[in-house]
Amino acid sequence: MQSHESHAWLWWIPLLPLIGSAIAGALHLATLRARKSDPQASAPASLAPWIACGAMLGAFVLSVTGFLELRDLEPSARALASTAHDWISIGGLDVDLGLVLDPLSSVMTLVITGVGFLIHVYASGYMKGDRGYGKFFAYLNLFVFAMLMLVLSSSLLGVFIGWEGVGLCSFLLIGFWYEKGWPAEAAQKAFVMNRVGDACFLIGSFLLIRLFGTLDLKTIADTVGSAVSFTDEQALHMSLAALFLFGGCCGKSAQFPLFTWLPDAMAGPTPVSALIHAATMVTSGIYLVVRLNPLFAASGWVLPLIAIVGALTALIGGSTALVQRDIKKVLAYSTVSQLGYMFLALGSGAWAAAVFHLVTHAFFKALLFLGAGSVIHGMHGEQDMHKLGGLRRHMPRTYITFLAGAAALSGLPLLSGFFSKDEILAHAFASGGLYYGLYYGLWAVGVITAALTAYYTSRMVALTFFGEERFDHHHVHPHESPLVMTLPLMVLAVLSILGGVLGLPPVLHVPHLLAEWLAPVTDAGNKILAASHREHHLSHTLEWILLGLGSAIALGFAHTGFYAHRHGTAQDEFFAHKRPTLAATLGDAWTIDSRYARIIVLPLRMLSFLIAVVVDQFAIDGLVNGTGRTARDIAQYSRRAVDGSLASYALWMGAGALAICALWMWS
Amino acid sequence: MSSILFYILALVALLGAAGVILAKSPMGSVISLLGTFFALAVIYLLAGFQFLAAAQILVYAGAILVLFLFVIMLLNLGAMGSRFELSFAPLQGGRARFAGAIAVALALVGLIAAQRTTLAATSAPAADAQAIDGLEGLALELFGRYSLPFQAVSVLLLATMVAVIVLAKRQRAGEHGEQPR
Amino acid sequence: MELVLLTFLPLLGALAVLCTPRAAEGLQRGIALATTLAVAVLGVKLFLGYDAAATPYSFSLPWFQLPWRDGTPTQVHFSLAMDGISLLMVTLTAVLMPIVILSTWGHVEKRVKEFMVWMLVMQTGMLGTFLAVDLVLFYFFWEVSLIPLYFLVGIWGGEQRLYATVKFFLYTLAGSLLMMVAIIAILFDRGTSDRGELIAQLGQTPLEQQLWYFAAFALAFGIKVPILPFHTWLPDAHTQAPTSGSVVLAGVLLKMGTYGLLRFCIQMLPDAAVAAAPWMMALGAIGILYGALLAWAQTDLKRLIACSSVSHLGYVVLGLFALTPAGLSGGMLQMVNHGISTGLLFLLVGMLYERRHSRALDAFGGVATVMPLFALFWVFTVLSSAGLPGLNGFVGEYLILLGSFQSSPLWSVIGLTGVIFGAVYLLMATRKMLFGACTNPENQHLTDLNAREIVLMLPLVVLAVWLGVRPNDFMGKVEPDLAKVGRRVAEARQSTAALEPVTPLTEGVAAR
Amino acid sequence: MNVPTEHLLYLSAGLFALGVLGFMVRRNVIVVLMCVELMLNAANLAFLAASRQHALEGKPALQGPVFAIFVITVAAAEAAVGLALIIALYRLKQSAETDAAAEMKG
Repeated sequence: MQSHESHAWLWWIPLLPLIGSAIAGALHLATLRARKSDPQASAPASLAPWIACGAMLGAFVLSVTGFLELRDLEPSARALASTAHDWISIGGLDVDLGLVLDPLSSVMTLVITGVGFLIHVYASGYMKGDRGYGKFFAYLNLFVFAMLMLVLSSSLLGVFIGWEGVGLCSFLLIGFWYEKGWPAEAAQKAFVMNRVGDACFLIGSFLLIRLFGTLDLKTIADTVGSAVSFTDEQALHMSLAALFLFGGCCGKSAQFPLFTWLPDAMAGPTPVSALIHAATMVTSGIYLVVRLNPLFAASGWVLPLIAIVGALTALIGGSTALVQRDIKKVLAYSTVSQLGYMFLALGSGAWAAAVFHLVTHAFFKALLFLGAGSVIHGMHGEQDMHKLGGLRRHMPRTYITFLAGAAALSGLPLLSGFFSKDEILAHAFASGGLYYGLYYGLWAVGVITAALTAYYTSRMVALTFFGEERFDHHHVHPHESPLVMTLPLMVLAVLSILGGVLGLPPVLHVPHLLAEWLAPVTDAGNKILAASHREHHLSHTLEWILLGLGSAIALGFAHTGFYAHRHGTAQDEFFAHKRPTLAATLGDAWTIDSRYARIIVLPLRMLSFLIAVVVDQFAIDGLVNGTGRTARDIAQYSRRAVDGSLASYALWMGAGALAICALWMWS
Repeated sequence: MSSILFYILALVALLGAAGVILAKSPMGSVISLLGTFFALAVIYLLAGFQFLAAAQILVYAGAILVLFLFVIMLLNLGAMGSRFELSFAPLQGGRARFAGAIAVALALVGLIAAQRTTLAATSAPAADAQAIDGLEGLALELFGRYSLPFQAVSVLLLATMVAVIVLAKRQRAGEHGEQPR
Repeated sequence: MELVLLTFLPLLGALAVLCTPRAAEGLQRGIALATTLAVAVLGVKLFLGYDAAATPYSFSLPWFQLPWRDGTPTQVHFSLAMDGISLLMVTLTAVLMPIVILSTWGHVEKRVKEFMVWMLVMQTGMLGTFLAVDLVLFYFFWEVSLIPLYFLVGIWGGEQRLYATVKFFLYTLAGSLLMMVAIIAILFDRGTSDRGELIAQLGQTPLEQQLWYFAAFALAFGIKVPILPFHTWLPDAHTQAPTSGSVVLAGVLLKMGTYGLLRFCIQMLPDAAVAAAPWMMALGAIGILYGALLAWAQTDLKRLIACSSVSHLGYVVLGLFALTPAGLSGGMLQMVNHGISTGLLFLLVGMLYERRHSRALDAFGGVATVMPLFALFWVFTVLSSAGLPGLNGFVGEYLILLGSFQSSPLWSVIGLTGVIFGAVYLLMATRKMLFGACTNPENQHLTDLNAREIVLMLPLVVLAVWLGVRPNDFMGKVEPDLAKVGRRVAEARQSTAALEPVTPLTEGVAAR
Repeated sequence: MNVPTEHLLYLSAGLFALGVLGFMVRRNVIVVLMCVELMLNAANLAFLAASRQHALEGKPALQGPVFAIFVITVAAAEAAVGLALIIALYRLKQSAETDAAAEMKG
């Protein structure tokens, strides 16, 4: 039922950013010599942003045309496949690299290229004057290429190319200002943690090959979807494969065990944080789970596990953001928390809800990051909220757009965040009965985190834009960012406000646009969930109650948070003074990162030292040199026996004769 | 009757051998060696090896021992009996015991080996009167099958003569003043 | 006939260099470069002209006779042949050598004449080893390639070069002597030393005897690969070797070990290989982890790369002894990949050493600000070596891990952790060296890469990307022969029920 | 004489043992040479004993005496060279002690 003629033009979507990145890189290298002598003389390099933005715009336009073309097709046949190039056909492994644009990937491409384009425009203003101007845009475009490959690939290995590609680009971009030293460490930490996730991803792919013999995502989804029953060995393999793939998602989407790299990733420039660590890369985990939703649905105990991990991460992120002083750290932990929400949605089988929250989150979180960026840009690099304050007068446009984003994030009614977050909570509540009320607990955690979200968002807004100005005036003159930066902010603000229209709750008797659009992809998973009687419906009254509860919490906690911090940092000092230990643990993300360092990294370093010095140098090498030395010692000893006296020679001869006779006797 | 004679002669030979070792001066040991050779010659005779008994007397006793005598006389070692007291003293205790042990062990090995050779019980030897090594048999053997070793031995003797002459010649050069290094 | 030309052309070059006057260094370098380029062109022509279906290139000449049982003499042939398995390695050797010779412009000043002669003789030895069909001839070329490196490291090496080179030489020699014993035993047991016949005949020898041959060959090649306990010579040899010596050592000589494992231990003694597979896979997997942890604790840059070679070749061993089609092809591909990425790493370290005369990691810092081009090439090579998809390392690594997963998931997972540690130590070195502020005054005015150095590395970079994006162009020609080996091993696996793989699931799921 | 061959071999063993003892213990080179002669004689005796045994069993084997002859010639040659060396040694060292010639130290 797939449309048979191939759409080679699909390849242009990822190729445009790749070409853009190549040209920008070439420009940067070309001006290498020039810039060595005079750092500012990077005239040709200033072309780089135009090329990069052009490439992004091209990709966006192509994505939109793809979306429109898909819309014309009737739902069941909505898939534009491109000719598949035969990548690997070695040793019994046949992997061909093709691109498939289906409802899910078209949503993702639209988000990536759309938000990406805005961020590129913003970055051309933000990064002006930086020594690595061309290099920055080369990396950014390379990232978008990798992300598009990840989203559009037809086979799991194609996804993996994108998977590690984005890991590489995040490494390059986090460590962009490597002269400062600590960004390089943050970059290495991010790359290694992603690698841990990727290792799990690989194991998952091996299991899939063993189960299905192929890595083509479509065949896997169809086979599982259409299967009547599985032997228990196959069920075990499927749940293991699902678990390991989820391990990969944890690494990439910063979920509970592997999330500590995201806050450190703030070492990179702000547009990078906006694009990579809010809108696109971190969502690849969710994309993968939704893409293989039949597999996850059919793998029994993995879904609740995902829900638990999601809820736990949400709680950790939310609680840590409360006490952060650095504005970007607040947003980073908020991202971790919102991703936790998405995985909670996936865990309760609400694939469309997760994608919906993904889209809205991309809008308002990108907006918040860019807003924070423009604040930092205005304040010449100052990020500590305790040294900001009262900026609403100096940066009106940034203030208003930031406010819109914050409102969406904290879930104030009628905004996009409200609809997407409450849909997730509704689904979690609906499947509450399963696993003896596990989901009720998760729903409760979700509600608490929603409250925390509202609180820290309003605290951030209050500390940054209200209260007295806590920076010394003669050094720092806050100024509004140029139009090229604030324009994208406005566009994103509009999207954050109107984003909710994509998925209005059923109680309003309006079609849930996104759910219908994604139906062809998520049907198989929902059917399996329904088959194992995990389908769930909410009565209208219950929905109204939930909606009311959600808006009440959002408004209430936003209000208290704002008023507590309206005047300045008094509330923070008070909290730190009254509960120092709690403040400290919360500040350090429940000390998970320091525990990792102590429990995992330190012993491994000692082990490597032990191996390098003790085992390798001393034992094995010692053995090798030892044989050399013993040979020399034997020679030394036997030399002494030859001392020139005939008599002793005679003795040795006699002994020799005797030995020979004895030997002869016994042989 | 002749077997008793054999045992006596065996005893003489052993004593002679012991004498060689224990004699204070080389002269003493030469003489006791002579005794051993004579005892052995007679034993060969009794065993039926007339030619070899003669050879034993002629070559061993006659030639080699005389050579020893010449050397002892030439270097007049005999007179320095007193100096040789020290030399007679066997090597330090430890070594001597070790040497003794080796000698005893070798003797034992010899005995066991002799035991082990499965020789048929010798009934009364019929008549070992006529010689086993009759000349024509011996000559056939020596110049027939063993002609090659025979030639080899002749070469050996030639080499020995050359060696001895060379060693001796160096002596004379020595006398002309420059020390032979 | 081209094979003889290919093998002995370097020798002719060596003779030509010998005839040049001692002082004419330029001429000597020119001749050496010309010869190696000619060999490279011939190698590539043979590679392109190679057609798996047609009979592979071969050349055979009776060499000498050895008395065998009851008078009939065994005939040892001087026979060369290039089939799928040796195709890639011969081409890699041919292509790598001109790059190595070109790199000597920077760092070999004294006694250029001997250096070039030894290099060319070594190339003959290497090519001969990969092409030799006859066991005795294989051993002959094995030694010919070993001796020049002794001089290369011994004369042009670093500070404790004597210790390193003697250790390396004796270590490898000890192993190869044992192999000679095995070759002689086979020769007199089977009456022929031609590999083709032996592959057919050795099946009948009792398993116990096969295991003894396997042990001897595995030890000799294990030392060369190096497999875990026998690796201590590699870090010393690499740190003391001159740059070009290191590149050749890492690029080709280590692969003679793995090639030998594939050719003699697996293809010729399949039953023994099946019996010993679990142990070898264990050594391979632990080797990966061990090498990675070893590299993480190093402070000397070259030593770090040498330890990374131990880890990477652990992959190859893991792949080969998985005895599954994916494992064998992955192992074969990873041999070439390792040659390229580690070759590049050593070239880069060499360039850094020429400028700064120090290999200690902490002597550098913030080099990227001063030498951006170097940083670009370094990060590219690190990624290729760490196995980033899209570059050459990934395809080989994925196939190996997949292949080993099919035969024993435990070792595959342990090998997989090597992927993580692989990134750790390479990135640690990159961070310490490239990133951070350029505080050390000596680093401030390091000159960036010049044209020669970039041209030197371009072919390897192009190969790395080409292997990553289109591996089929290379492996297509190798697949048929590896499939033959795979089938042969599968039969052996059926017959010796000693080790049956995890029963594969019914392909696909109970369809509707 | 109807002496069983073993006894002859015992005698030969005894002589040989004494010869070895003297060879090892005595410090005077000449005596050492004599002990060597003694050992050779012991060997001769053993040869002849064996030859006698074969003759008694009715099939005379003449290898014994032939070997004995060769042993004698070799002994003669050896004695000659030995004594020549002793003379040379004496010229050099004025002593026939075995310990005198110790330059060949390892």
